[in-house]
Amino acid sequence: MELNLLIGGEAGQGLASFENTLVDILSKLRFRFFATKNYMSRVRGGHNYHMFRISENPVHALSGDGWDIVVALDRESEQRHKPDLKKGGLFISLEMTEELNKQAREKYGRITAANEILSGVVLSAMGCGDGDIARIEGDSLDPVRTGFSLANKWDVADRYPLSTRAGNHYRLDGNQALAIGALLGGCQFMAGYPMTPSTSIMVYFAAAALELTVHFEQAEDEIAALNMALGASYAGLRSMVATSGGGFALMQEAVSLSGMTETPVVIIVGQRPGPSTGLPTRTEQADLNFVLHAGHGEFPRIVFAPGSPAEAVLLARKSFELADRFQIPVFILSDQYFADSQQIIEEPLDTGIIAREYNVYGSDYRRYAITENGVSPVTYPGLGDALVRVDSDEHDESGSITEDLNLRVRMVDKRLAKFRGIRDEAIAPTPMGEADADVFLVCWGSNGPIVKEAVERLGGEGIRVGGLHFGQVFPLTPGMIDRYGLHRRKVVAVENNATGQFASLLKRELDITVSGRILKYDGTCFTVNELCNEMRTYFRKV
Amino acid sequence: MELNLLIGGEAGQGLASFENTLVDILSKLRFRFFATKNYMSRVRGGHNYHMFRISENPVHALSGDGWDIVVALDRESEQRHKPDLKKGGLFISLEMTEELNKQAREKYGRITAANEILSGVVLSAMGCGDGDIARIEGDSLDPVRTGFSLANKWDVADRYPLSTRAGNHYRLDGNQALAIGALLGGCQFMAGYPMTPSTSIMVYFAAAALELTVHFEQAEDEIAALNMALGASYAGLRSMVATSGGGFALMQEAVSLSGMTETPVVIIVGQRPGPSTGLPTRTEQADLNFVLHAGHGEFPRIVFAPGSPAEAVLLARKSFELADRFQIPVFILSDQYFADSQQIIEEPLDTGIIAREYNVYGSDYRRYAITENGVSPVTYPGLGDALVRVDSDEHDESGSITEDLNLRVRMVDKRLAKFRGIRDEAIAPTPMGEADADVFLVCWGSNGPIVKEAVERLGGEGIRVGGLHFGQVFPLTPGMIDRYGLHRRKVVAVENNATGQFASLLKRELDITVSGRILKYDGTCFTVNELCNEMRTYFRKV
Amino acid sequence: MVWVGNREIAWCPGCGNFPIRTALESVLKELPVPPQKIVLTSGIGQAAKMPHYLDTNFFNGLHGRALPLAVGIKIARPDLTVIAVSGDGCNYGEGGNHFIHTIRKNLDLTILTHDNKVYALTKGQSAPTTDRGTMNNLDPQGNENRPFNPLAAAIVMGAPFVARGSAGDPDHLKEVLKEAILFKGTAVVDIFQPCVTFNHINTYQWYKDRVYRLGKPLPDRYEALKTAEIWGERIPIGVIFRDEGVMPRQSDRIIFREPPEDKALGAMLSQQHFK
Amino acid sequence: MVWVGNREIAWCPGCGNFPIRTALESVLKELPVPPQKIVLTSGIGQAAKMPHYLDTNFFNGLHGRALPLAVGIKIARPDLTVIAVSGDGCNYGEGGNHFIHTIRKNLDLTILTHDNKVYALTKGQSAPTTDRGTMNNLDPQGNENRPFNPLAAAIVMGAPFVARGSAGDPDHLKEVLKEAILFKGTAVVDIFQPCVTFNHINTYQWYKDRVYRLGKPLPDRYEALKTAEIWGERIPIGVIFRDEGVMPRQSDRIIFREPPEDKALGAMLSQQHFK
Ligand SMILES: Cc1ncc(C[n+]2csc(CCOP(=O)(O)OP(=O)(O)O)c2C)c(N)n1
Ligand SMILES: Cc1ncc(C[n+]2csc(CCOP(=O)(O)OP(=O)(O)O)c2C)c(N)n1
Ligand code: SF4
Ligand code: SF4
Ligand SMILES: [Mg+2]
Ligand SMILES: [Mg+2]
Repeated sequence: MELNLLIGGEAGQGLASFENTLVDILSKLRFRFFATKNYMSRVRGGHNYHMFRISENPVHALSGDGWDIVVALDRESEQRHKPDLKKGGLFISLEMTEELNKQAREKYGRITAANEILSGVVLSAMGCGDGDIARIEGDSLDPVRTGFSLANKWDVADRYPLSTRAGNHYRLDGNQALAIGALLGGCQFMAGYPMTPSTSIMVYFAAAALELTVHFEQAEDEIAALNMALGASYAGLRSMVATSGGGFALMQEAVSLSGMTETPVVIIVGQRPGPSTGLPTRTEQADLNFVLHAGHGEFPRIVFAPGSPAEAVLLARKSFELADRFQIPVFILSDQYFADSQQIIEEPLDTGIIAREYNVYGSDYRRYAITENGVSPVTYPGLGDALVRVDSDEHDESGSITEDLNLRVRMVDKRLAKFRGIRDEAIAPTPMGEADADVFLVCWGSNGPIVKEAVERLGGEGIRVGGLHFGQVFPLTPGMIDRYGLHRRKVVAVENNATGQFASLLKRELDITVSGRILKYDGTCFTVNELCNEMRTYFRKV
Repeated sequence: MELNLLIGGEAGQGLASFENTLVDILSKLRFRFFATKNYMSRVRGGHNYHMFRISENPVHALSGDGWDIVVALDRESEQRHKPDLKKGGLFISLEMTEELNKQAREKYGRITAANEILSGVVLSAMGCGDGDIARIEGDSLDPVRTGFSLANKWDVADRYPLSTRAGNHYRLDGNQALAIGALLGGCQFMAGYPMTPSTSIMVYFAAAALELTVHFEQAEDEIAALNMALGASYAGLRSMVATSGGGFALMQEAVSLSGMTETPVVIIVGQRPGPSTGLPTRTEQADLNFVLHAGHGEFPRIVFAPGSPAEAVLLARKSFELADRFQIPVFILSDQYFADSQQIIEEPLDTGIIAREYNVYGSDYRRYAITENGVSPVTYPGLGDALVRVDSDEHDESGSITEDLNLRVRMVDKRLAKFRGIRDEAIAPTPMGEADADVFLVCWGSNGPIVKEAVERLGGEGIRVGGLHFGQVFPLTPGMIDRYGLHRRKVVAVENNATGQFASLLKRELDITVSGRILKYDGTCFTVNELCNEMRTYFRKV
Repeated sequence: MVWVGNREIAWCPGCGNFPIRTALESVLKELPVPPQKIVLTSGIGQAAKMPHYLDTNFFNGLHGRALPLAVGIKIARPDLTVIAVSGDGCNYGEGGNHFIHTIRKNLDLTILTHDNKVYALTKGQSAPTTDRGTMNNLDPQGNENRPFNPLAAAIVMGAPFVARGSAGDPDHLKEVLKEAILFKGTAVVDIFQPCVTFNHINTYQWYKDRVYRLGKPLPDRYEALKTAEIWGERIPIGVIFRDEGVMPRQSDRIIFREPPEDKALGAMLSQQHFK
Repeated sequence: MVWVGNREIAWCPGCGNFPIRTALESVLKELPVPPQKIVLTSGIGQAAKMPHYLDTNFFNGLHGRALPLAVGIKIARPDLTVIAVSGDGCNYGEGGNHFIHTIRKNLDLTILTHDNKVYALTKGQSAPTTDRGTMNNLDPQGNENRPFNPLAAAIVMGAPFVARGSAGDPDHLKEVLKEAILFKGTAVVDIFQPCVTFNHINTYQWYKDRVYRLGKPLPDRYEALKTAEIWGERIPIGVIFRDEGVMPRQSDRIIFREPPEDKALGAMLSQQHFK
């Protein structure tokens, strides 16, 4: 049993507050839910809507099967979303929400109580009664009860009874997960310039700086942001930046600087539809190629693309470890859909903080000592007698500019040698569905959980499909996939872009021919239903 | 018969003036030559050397077979280059050049006469006598004759007699060729920020602005440079920028802006060894991937990589035509070796200037009218009643911001539809050597002429190899190569980088497996001899 | 949704951008050039949406890059009236380098900045003009940077026309805008713009309590500088500095639709041509 | 090749960078901190090679980006003495946005600029400080931009310490550098540096004929500004402005080698944790 809810209205009508209120109550009551939103690039007006899926089973995607409840705070929402109401679903009209607002004002003297009342309606629909809401405190309690009565009045009480609930869990949106992963990874410095959809990572980090020994610095532009992060990393702190395509475009030169100076840094790129300013508040996965090839010249890198908050915590944490281990830039590809989706995490999180090592060297220290695996011993200014000399020009082992062309070759080889170690560390993709199916869906980043559920749903219908979600998109090694025999199967890529960038990467890196591409580039995420339909069509055609 | 000459010394010792003097005389006398240089990133001191190949046959690469004459202006040059002197070759020592300088000062009262005296030595070695030098004028004539006597004294006169000469020809270095191509392509606006190896394109353009109705603007940074060029293009002028990897890194966001606003522009990227500052005055081809994927989001582009000055003139000219035809950014990949190599062009150049069209529209004009081929009618501010409204956000046909997601999809499709027309226009690679050989060398950009000569030399030795030089590196279409049956042959890529970027592109785009990669990344170009050796080894191994 | 005439405008009701738009619209109508000869450039932000709400040509480009677009357009087309308009984050923050160097170029351009002392479109962070101590989501302990004074910076960079307007005094603003656009040379105007959603300090009322109109522009640069830096109980608006003595460059050389002649290029090429 | 001690230095013989290097070297030796506690950052250009010729830590980064590197380092490590040193093209041209905004941050940093009024490493183009009318390969008709005055800009941005030195007066330069580095707050020093290869106007002799030492710094900002703009027959060097009143931020908060505690992060996380 599950309940799918949509609430739509204008920016400034309090949709985000409602989301916060509802998910807060749901979390406290240990309901399983997934919530995401679709909003315009403006502060007031326009048309925004927030979507909730509350379920007995763990849910990590939009089902796309229609809405059980639609709340319309304006006419446009009614026009757009009422048609998607399921048969027998509840439509909460403008008039009904006005009644609700009236009660909020009259009974509780604050309009925000409407959020709790509406939450009460939803809870009642889910089968909650007075006994269930013990965990809700203080002010909210009574308005929630008012919601219960309204649900009775609107005849929706107990319509979607959800009996099982989660245990001990976290509730996170994608950006919180990334910020937490970074903090667990020992990140102590972040510089940034606001940009949707990554601003909230900065907000979280800036808030963390009030409590923890970390620092957030607002930079004058993205060029400065990454250079500051490199400065801080050089000086001794694990460091990161977060931005989106346009801001990342400005960081390219410093990406290359990180590669040349072997200064570790973690770079989060929250994708949104481009090119250029594009659709600033929507979602897309069209910057894969841009990130894979960011910065001029050749140097090693790792690119992650987590699919769930739990994976985001894990990979963000790991990014700092690997950035330091190999002295490279590590990239995390996110997107607006991922950033703005809240859900609960039931798997245990490893919440131990890892930290940088501080080795001390003598006056004969050479920052770029050539080693077998390409990694030189590292230290930081002011520890011991070592001087730490790093250079963006080609350099000798001590960090001095060189134009010795033989040394140049050895330095290129040294830097690229790290790829060997990096490839050994590669994180295998997550398998889904039937391991021996003839058709395999491949995806990366935020599509992971959507594809997973689609594969399972199709399996339930007797359509045998396998799937692979790549949380690491670069490098791709044969070892990551050899057990799946992809060369013998039909591979279908699922991507939120118009050209199938990951499909092309599979060709280039692993010589895998992708025979089908399911692409979406209207600025919204896939739903499970949509994907299943695409696959059914695919099977009809094959 | 040919003569290979190297002159080495410190920066500031007048090596560049000598090169200019010699090639000027050679050009006037219609000798065929190729000249290139290898220099350090400093204004004084260090070790630089200039190389000349003067031949009866057309020459467009360094042979690598050793030097007939080595001139050492300092001890370091003697140590480094004397070992490569051919048996029986002439070594002009520091002491000998001092004698030469003395004569210049004493006989002609100016040290620069030394350049002409030394040129006289070289000319005499090539078999020139008084009768041949009628085309040399004024001041230079007598010092050249002094050189003749010195050649006699040093017993080098007539040692490398070159009988055939070129006819009517041009003498150009790579950057001049690009600048001339741009002017012929109707380019009227260039903005730039100095950066080796592309600065001289700006210098040429700035000089042209004294005579022609074109403008060069020095920008405060590369971000400004490309935005200015886009502004000028929007306002009505064909426009360009030129830079190198680090500067191009700063242009990424504006590249994406060009893609989104469909504002034509031509971008020249002169490659040098990276990452980051790297080796600023040396050569490399490691920015192919960076240029192919420059800018966030998805939009069409063309990437050219000319191999010879004649091809550079042609492709630069064509770039402006195609940028306008498809309203896209067009990229030209050059490198330091290409930029700084002077040679003569014997094929006729099409020197007709092409220009933009200026259509006039009425007040119902829509800049982004959706058409079958993706190209909208274009006009410029102030022509007729049309208002020209362009926008970096996703927009409707009239250029207004839109968040209509259906329209978004149509606009993406419109932009990407241009790829069809672009692919139809694709310029086929230039074939070399044996069309039915089992082994094919593939190359792009400045390696073209080197590979060509190597293929021919190997052919002369009975080693059957074919070759393809790609002057257009993106897009790659099956039609460009289908006549060569590359899928059935062993393909070997020749590239000046450490990873074989073009080889990977061939895999991704055309599913061609490259079985061998001959890569060089020490900052210098290949020589014909070096390539032949690599190929001989390859054949021994196969 | 806010409608002005048949235009839907994506600003919040009550935003200071509305009076600025109205003032600019009426100035553009009064200019001696048709709208086809006017180009607005802008960056990204709330203010940067302005061109969409006026009937002229425009190039709505990148965050921070309204000025180099304007420079390219003006050099290509001296016949066009070119106005760059964006927010304080756009023109002084991300685009700060262009602000200082564009002024040095001395072209006949107008640079308008809606100064709401906040990054509004991204929901409330500190801008370069934000006062010290201001708190927001990225500055939970209060902004630590000294505020950027755009007028003082413009004067020091050599701008011949430097002025300040206020959305709260639209009649005066209109005069200032008109004078700026008609001025032959680089004209810099900073405009106080209340952001009713994110800036709860510098409100209409706050400005009303402080702002006073200046009389004649100050002829002396140092007096102008001092005036530009007056801040607190009383804040001057108006034309702070105006220097007639400077002729803008490049107003005469026309290259648009004058492609280089084959002959002229041939003469250049002949230096590389050996027969 | 020029050798200083056993160091090969890639500058032209006679370059103004040599006396600056000597002055800086002796100041660094006299500082009350060991070289391990000093970090130099630089960009790309002739001046930017400086750190290679001194015995300290350094981060020789990107053209134009010496300052954000320095900011990151100083915030991470308030215990280090951080000095950014680069050319005029680097700090005022490509890096102009960082110049104006770094000053606003009010950190305890020193910003040194070798002002040779030319892009030397790329062989002679106009820099922001190049005089109008100067001709070179990219300005064959003479530079049309108004020169950038770095001292005036620094004062307007609120720098508490603003000075000018000259390679032609190394003793004085040494004093200025020492005072700047010891100053607690952002210290900006522009240093006249003859480029014997590409700048044939602003030569040692040219400066010798014009430069005079200032006495005490000027306490009044507007007097300082006026002094900063004196140019022509007489050109002042020395500390032009010095404001003791401003405390730099961030000198106390140590986070280096103080990783967040599991417990503290756990407390934050518990807000997201539901049991
Ligand atoms: C390169 C880049 N960085 C960041 C952004 C995100 N962004 C959009 S508007 C804006 C700030 C807007 O502030 P301002 O220019 O003052 O305009 P306002 O919204 O206040 O009118 C930012 C940071 C962007 N679009 N591009
Ligand atoms: C992004 C970028 N653009 C351009 C260059 C090329 N470049 C190197 S040094 C330099 C100018 C140097 O001038 P300045 O900073 O004044 O130093 P100087 O050589 O005069 O000491 C330029 C433009 C570069 N390295 N990086
Ligand atoms: S957020 Fe502020 S600046 Fe933006 S439209 Fe609303 S009131 Fe105006
Ligand atoms: S070119 Fe000029 S700045 Fe560079 S080292 Fe030579 S004299 Fe010094
Ligand atoms: Mg603002
Ligand atoms: Mg300089």
